[in-house]
Amino acid sequence: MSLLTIDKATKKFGGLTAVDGVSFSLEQGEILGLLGPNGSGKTTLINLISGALPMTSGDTRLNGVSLAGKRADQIAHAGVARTFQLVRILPSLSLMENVMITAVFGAKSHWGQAAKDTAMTALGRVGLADRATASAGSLTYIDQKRLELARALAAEPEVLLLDEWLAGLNPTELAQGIALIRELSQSGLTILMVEHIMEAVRALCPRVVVMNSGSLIADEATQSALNDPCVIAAYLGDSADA
Amino acid sequence: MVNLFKHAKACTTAFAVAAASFMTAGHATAADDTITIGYAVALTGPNATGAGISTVPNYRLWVDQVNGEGGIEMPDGSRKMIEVVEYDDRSSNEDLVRAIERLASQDKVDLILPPWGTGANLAIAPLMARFGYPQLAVTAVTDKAPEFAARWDRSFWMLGGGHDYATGLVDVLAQARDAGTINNKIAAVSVADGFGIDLIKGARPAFEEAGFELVYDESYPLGTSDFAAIMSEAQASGADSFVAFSYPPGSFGMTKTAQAMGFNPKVFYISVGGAFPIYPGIADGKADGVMAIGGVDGTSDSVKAYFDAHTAFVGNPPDSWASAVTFASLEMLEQAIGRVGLDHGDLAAELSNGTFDTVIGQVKLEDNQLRDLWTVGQWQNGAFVGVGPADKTGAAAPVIPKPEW
Amino acid sequence: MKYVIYPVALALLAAVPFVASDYALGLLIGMVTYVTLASAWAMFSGPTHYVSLATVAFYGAGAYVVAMLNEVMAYPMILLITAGVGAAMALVVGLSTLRLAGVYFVIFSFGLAELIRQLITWYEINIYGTLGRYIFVDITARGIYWQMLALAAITIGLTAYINRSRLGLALRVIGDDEVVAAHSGIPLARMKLMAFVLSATILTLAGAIASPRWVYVEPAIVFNPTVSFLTVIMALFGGANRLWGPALGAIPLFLAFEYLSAHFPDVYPIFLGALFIGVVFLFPNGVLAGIEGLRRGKKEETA
Amino acid sequence: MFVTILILGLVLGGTYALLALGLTLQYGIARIMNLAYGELTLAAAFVLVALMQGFGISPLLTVALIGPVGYVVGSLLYTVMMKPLVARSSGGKLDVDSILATFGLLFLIQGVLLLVFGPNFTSISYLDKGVTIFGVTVALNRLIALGICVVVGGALVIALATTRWGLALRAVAQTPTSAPLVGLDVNKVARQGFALGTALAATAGATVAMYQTFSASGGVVFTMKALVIVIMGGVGNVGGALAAGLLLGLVETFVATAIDPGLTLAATFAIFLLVLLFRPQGLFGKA
Repeated sequence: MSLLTIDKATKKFGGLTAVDGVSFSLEQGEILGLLGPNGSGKTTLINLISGALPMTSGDTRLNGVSLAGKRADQIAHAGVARTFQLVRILPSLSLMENVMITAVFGAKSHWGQAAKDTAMTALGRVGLADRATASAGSLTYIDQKRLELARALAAEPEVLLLDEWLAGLNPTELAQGIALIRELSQSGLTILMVEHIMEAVRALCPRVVVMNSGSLIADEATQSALNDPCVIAAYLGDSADA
Repeated sequence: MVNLFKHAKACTTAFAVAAASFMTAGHATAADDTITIGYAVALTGPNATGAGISTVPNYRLWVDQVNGEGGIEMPDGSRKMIEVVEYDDRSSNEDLVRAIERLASQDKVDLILPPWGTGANLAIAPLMARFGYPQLAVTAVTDKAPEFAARWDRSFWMLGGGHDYATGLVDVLAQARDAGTINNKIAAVSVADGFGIDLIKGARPAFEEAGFELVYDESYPLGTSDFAAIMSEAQASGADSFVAFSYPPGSFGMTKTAQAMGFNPKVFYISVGGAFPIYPGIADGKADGVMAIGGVDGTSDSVKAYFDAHTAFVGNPPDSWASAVTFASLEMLEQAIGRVGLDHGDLAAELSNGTFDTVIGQVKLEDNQLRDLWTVGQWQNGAFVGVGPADKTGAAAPVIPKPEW
Repeated sequence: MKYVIYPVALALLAAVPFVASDYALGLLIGMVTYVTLASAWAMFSGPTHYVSLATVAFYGAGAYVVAMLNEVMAYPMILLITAGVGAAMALVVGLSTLRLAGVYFVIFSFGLAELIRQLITWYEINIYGTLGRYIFVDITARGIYWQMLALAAITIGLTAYINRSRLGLALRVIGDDEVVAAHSGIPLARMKLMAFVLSATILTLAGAIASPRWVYVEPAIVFNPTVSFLTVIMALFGGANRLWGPALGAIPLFLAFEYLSAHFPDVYPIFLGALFIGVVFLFPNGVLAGIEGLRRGKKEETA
Repeated sequence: MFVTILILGLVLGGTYALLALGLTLQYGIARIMNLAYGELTLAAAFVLVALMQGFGISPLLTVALIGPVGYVVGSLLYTVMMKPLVARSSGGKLDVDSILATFGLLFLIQGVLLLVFGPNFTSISYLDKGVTIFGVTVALNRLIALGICVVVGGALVIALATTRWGLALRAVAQTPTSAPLVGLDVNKVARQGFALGTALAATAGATVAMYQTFSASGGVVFTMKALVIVIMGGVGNVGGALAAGLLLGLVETFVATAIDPGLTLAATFAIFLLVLLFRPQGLFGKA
C-alpha cells in the first residue's frame, strides 16, 4: 500500500477549475517532485493535501485512511507537515517556541521537556540550535526558511510537503539546502516537493509529477519527464514566467 | 429654542465656578461659617441630557441665590455660605456610588443632593441611609415610592409614580369624552424603557376602567429615530386621542412627524420633553394645545419669578415639570435647615413633618412623598401650564380639541 | 519565593478594608473590578489579537442574572448559575463568531452588547411584564471587595497557568498566524472557544459580584458601553500580552479617571480620547513593553 | 398599506443609505474602519444648527457647503492620524489599530461637542412640511435627504464605474499592494477616499439635523446604523450600501407597521448578525 495517495483531487473556485482530477501516490520513504508552470495548480494541490483548502471532490489517503473533509489541524495531527511558498514564521515567538508548537500539537503531542527536546533536535538538524532563545522576528530570510523547515520536522511527520522551499537562496545556500533535504530523505522521511529549480529536482527526485492548467500531464522518472514533449510544451507555453 | 452659543458660555462659566469651588472643598468643613453641599450627577454620558435640564442648572441657581443673600440662615439667625463639591458620575451607577462614598466619607460634606434619574437615586439610597443623609429624590418616577420611603426612612420621593401620571391623564381625557369633545378611542405608544413601561402599565387598566378603547397600543425601542410608520398607524386607527409615553427624542420626533403628515388628533399628548423650553421651537411655533407630562401653576407669581431667575442665570427657561419641583426641594431643604440646623436626623424629621413655602406653593409631604403634583400640562398661549388634576389650585382648563398644526 | 510573596500580598490587600474609609474601599472595589475585567479580557484578546468590545455584554448579563434571581435563591447559588449563563452565552457567541476575522469580529462584538440589551428588554417587557429590577442582597461593600479580589486573583492565576499550558501556546500561535497554527495541528475553533468561554465566564461573574452596589438595574443602566471601552484601553495601555500588563494598565487609568471626574468633569471624554490615540501611536504593545524597549535601548547605548 | 410601507420605507431608507455611503468609502478605499464616523456626522449637525441660530444661514445652504469642508477635514485627519498607522502596519493589525485610534477620535470629538454645545437635546424645525406622494404624506426634509442620497450615491456609483479617477479608486480598493505597480499613488488615493467619506458624513449629518433630535453623546447610534448598512451592502461597495440602506428602511417600516414597532431594532440587529455570519462579503458581494 502507498503511504500517501491523491485520488482525483479537484478544486473549483467559482467557474475556474484550479485542480482537475489529479491522482498519484507516494511510497514510504520516496521523494517526489511536483513540477509545472506558474499557475498550474501546484500550490493549490499542496493546499488541498494539507487541508488549507477543502476539496471540491476527490480524496487523499494517508496509510489508507481518508483525509477528505478533514481540517488542516486534523491532517497535521495525522502526520502531514508542510512549509509555505511565502515563508510564514511567528515573529513574536522565540525560535524554540516556533518549532515547539508542532511537537506539542502534532501527532506525538509532546509536552514539557519532551517537546523542548524534539524542538531542539529539529533546530539542530537545520543548524539553528544555538539561537533557540532568539526572537523569530530578527531572522534573515534563509534562516526563516530553515526555521520553517525545523517547525515541520518537529512534528515528526510521515509526509513532508515542501512548497518551493529552495526558492530565493544563493548558490551556496542552495547547495546546503539540497544536502539538507537529501539527508532528511535518507533518514526515511517521505517528501513531496514543489520546485522550480531543476538542478535541485534532478539532484533530489528520482521521479516527478507534472501539472499544467490544473491537470496532471506526466508522472514518470525525472529524466524522461524533462524530455517529455508535453512537459516542454507546457513550460514553453508559459516561458515568460517559468 | 436653545441658543447654542449662549449655552456654551454658561457651561464654561459654570465649569469654572465648580472647579474653583472644588479646590477649596478639602478644608471647607473645618470652617464654621460655611456649609458644604455635595452632589454627583451625570455631566457626561447618556444621562447628561436629562441632568443638564432638570438637575444641574437648578442646583447651581439655588446655590447662587442663597450665597447672593449672604448664605443659608441657621436656626440661631446666623448665615453660612454654601460651598459646593460637584462630581461627574459619567452616567454610570458604579461611579455614582463611589462618588457618594467619597462625599460622605472623604469630603465629609454636610449635605448631599441627589443625582438625576430613577436608577441613580435607587442606587445611592442604601448608602444615603447608611450614612444618615436625607435624600430628596426628585427626578425619580416610580410607583414603588411608598415602599422605598418606608425602606429608607430618610428618603423623600418628590415626583410620584407612573401610575399617578397615567390616571391623571385618563381623568382629563374622560372629562373631554363625557363632554362629547372626543371619541372613546385612544392610540397609545410607549418607549420600551422603565419609565414608558410603568406609564403604559398604569394607563391600560385606567383607560379600560374609564370606558376607553385602546385601538393602538405598541411600544418602540429606546433609540428609535423614525416615527413615520408608527404615526401613520396611529392616524389610521381612528382614535381622537394620541398618547405617547416617550422620552425627549421620541417626543420631538413624533411631533415633527405628526406635523409633516398632517396628523391632527384632538388630543396630542407626549411625555418627557413636552414641557421643555425648546419644545415650541421644535413644534415650529405651533405647540399650543399639545399636552404633556408635568406642568406648573400658570397663575403663580412665584413660578414666574423662578422662571425669570432661571432664564437670567442659565440662559434659558427651566422645563415645566421636574425643574420647579427640584428647585422647590432645595427650598425645603433651606427652610428645614433654618428651623432645625444641620443634624441629619432632625432635618429628616422636619422634611417629613414640616410645611414649606416654595415656588410650587405650600408643600407638605405625605409619607415622605410629594403627592400634590401636576400630572398633565398643556401649552397655552406659549406657556406650559398645568391642567390636571383639575381641582389643583391654578389649574387651567384644557383646550380640547387641540388647534390644527 | 513568589509562593510566599503572592499569598502575603493577597492577604494584605484583603486586610485593607479594616483600615480604609468607605470611599477608599469604593476606590478599591472599582480598581479591583477593572483589574479583573482587563485581565479577563486579555486572557482571550491579548494573545489572539481578537479585539472584543463585548465586555459589557457579559458583565451586564451577570448583573442581570443576579437581578432576576436575587429574590428566589441564595447568593452562592446565583453565582454558580451566573457562571453557567456566562459560559453558555460565550459558547453560543463563540461558536458562531470566532471564525470571523479582524474587523468583522470587532464589529460583531460591538453589536453584541446592543443585541443582548435588546433581547433582555424585549423579554422583560413581553414575558416579565415590566422593565427594571431591584437587587436587595445582604452584602456589604467589604463583601463585594473580597469577592472581587478573589476573582481578580483567580483571573491572574488562571492566566499565568494558561500562559504555561498548551492552550496558552496555541493562543499565541493563533494570534501570530492562524494558518500556521492550523497546519501545526492546533484545533483553532476549540482553542479559541476555550479561551473565550473562560474569559467571558469571569466577565459575567464580575458583573454579578459588582451588581449589588447598583440596587436597581435596567438594560440601559447595565449595558453601559463605556465599560467595554475602558476595559480595552486599560488592557492595551498596560500591555495585553503580559500577565500583569492589564492590571498595571487598569490601576493608574482608573485613578486618573477618578481624578478627572472630580476636577475636570467636562474634559473627561477628551482625555479618554487622547489617551486612546496616544496608546495606539506611542505604545502599540503597551506601556510595559514600551518601558522595556526604552530600557533595552539605553542599555545598548551604554554598552 | 403596501404603498404606505413602500414609500415610508424608501424615504427612511434613503436617509439611512446617505448615512452609510461615507463609511463604506472610508473602509473600502482607505482601509480605515472609522468608529468616529457618527461623531463626524454629529459635528456637522451641530454646525448646521449653530449657523442657523447664530447667523440665520439657511440649512439647505449649509448642507450644500458642508461637503467641501468635510473633505478638507477628512483630508487633514487622514494625513495627520491615519497615514502613520497605514505606514506602520497593514492587514489585521491595521484594522485593529485604526479601530482603536478612531475610538479615541470618537471620544475626542464627543468631548469637544459636549464642551461647546452642552449635553442637551438639540432639534430644529425646518421644512417639516408634508408632501403627499401616492396618498402617503412624508416630511419634505426627509424627502430632501432621499434626493441627496439618490443623486450623490448615483453619481458616485457612475463615477466609480466609468471615470479614470473611479478606476484608480477601485484599483486601490481591490489590491492596495499592487496598485503602485501600475503607477498609482496609493497614499493619495486613500486620502481622497477618506476625505470623500468624511465629506459624505458631513453632508449626511447636516441633513440629519433637519429632521432628527440629537445630542452630543448620540454619535454612536449613527455609527452603528451605518455599520449595519455597510456590512449588509458589502464593505466598500457603494451600490451595495445604497441598496442595503433602502432595504433596511423597508424592513424597519414593514416590521413597525405589520408586526410590532418594538421589534424594529431587533430586526435590524438580526439581519446584521445573519449577514455577518453567513455572507460577510455582503448581500450583494461576490463569494
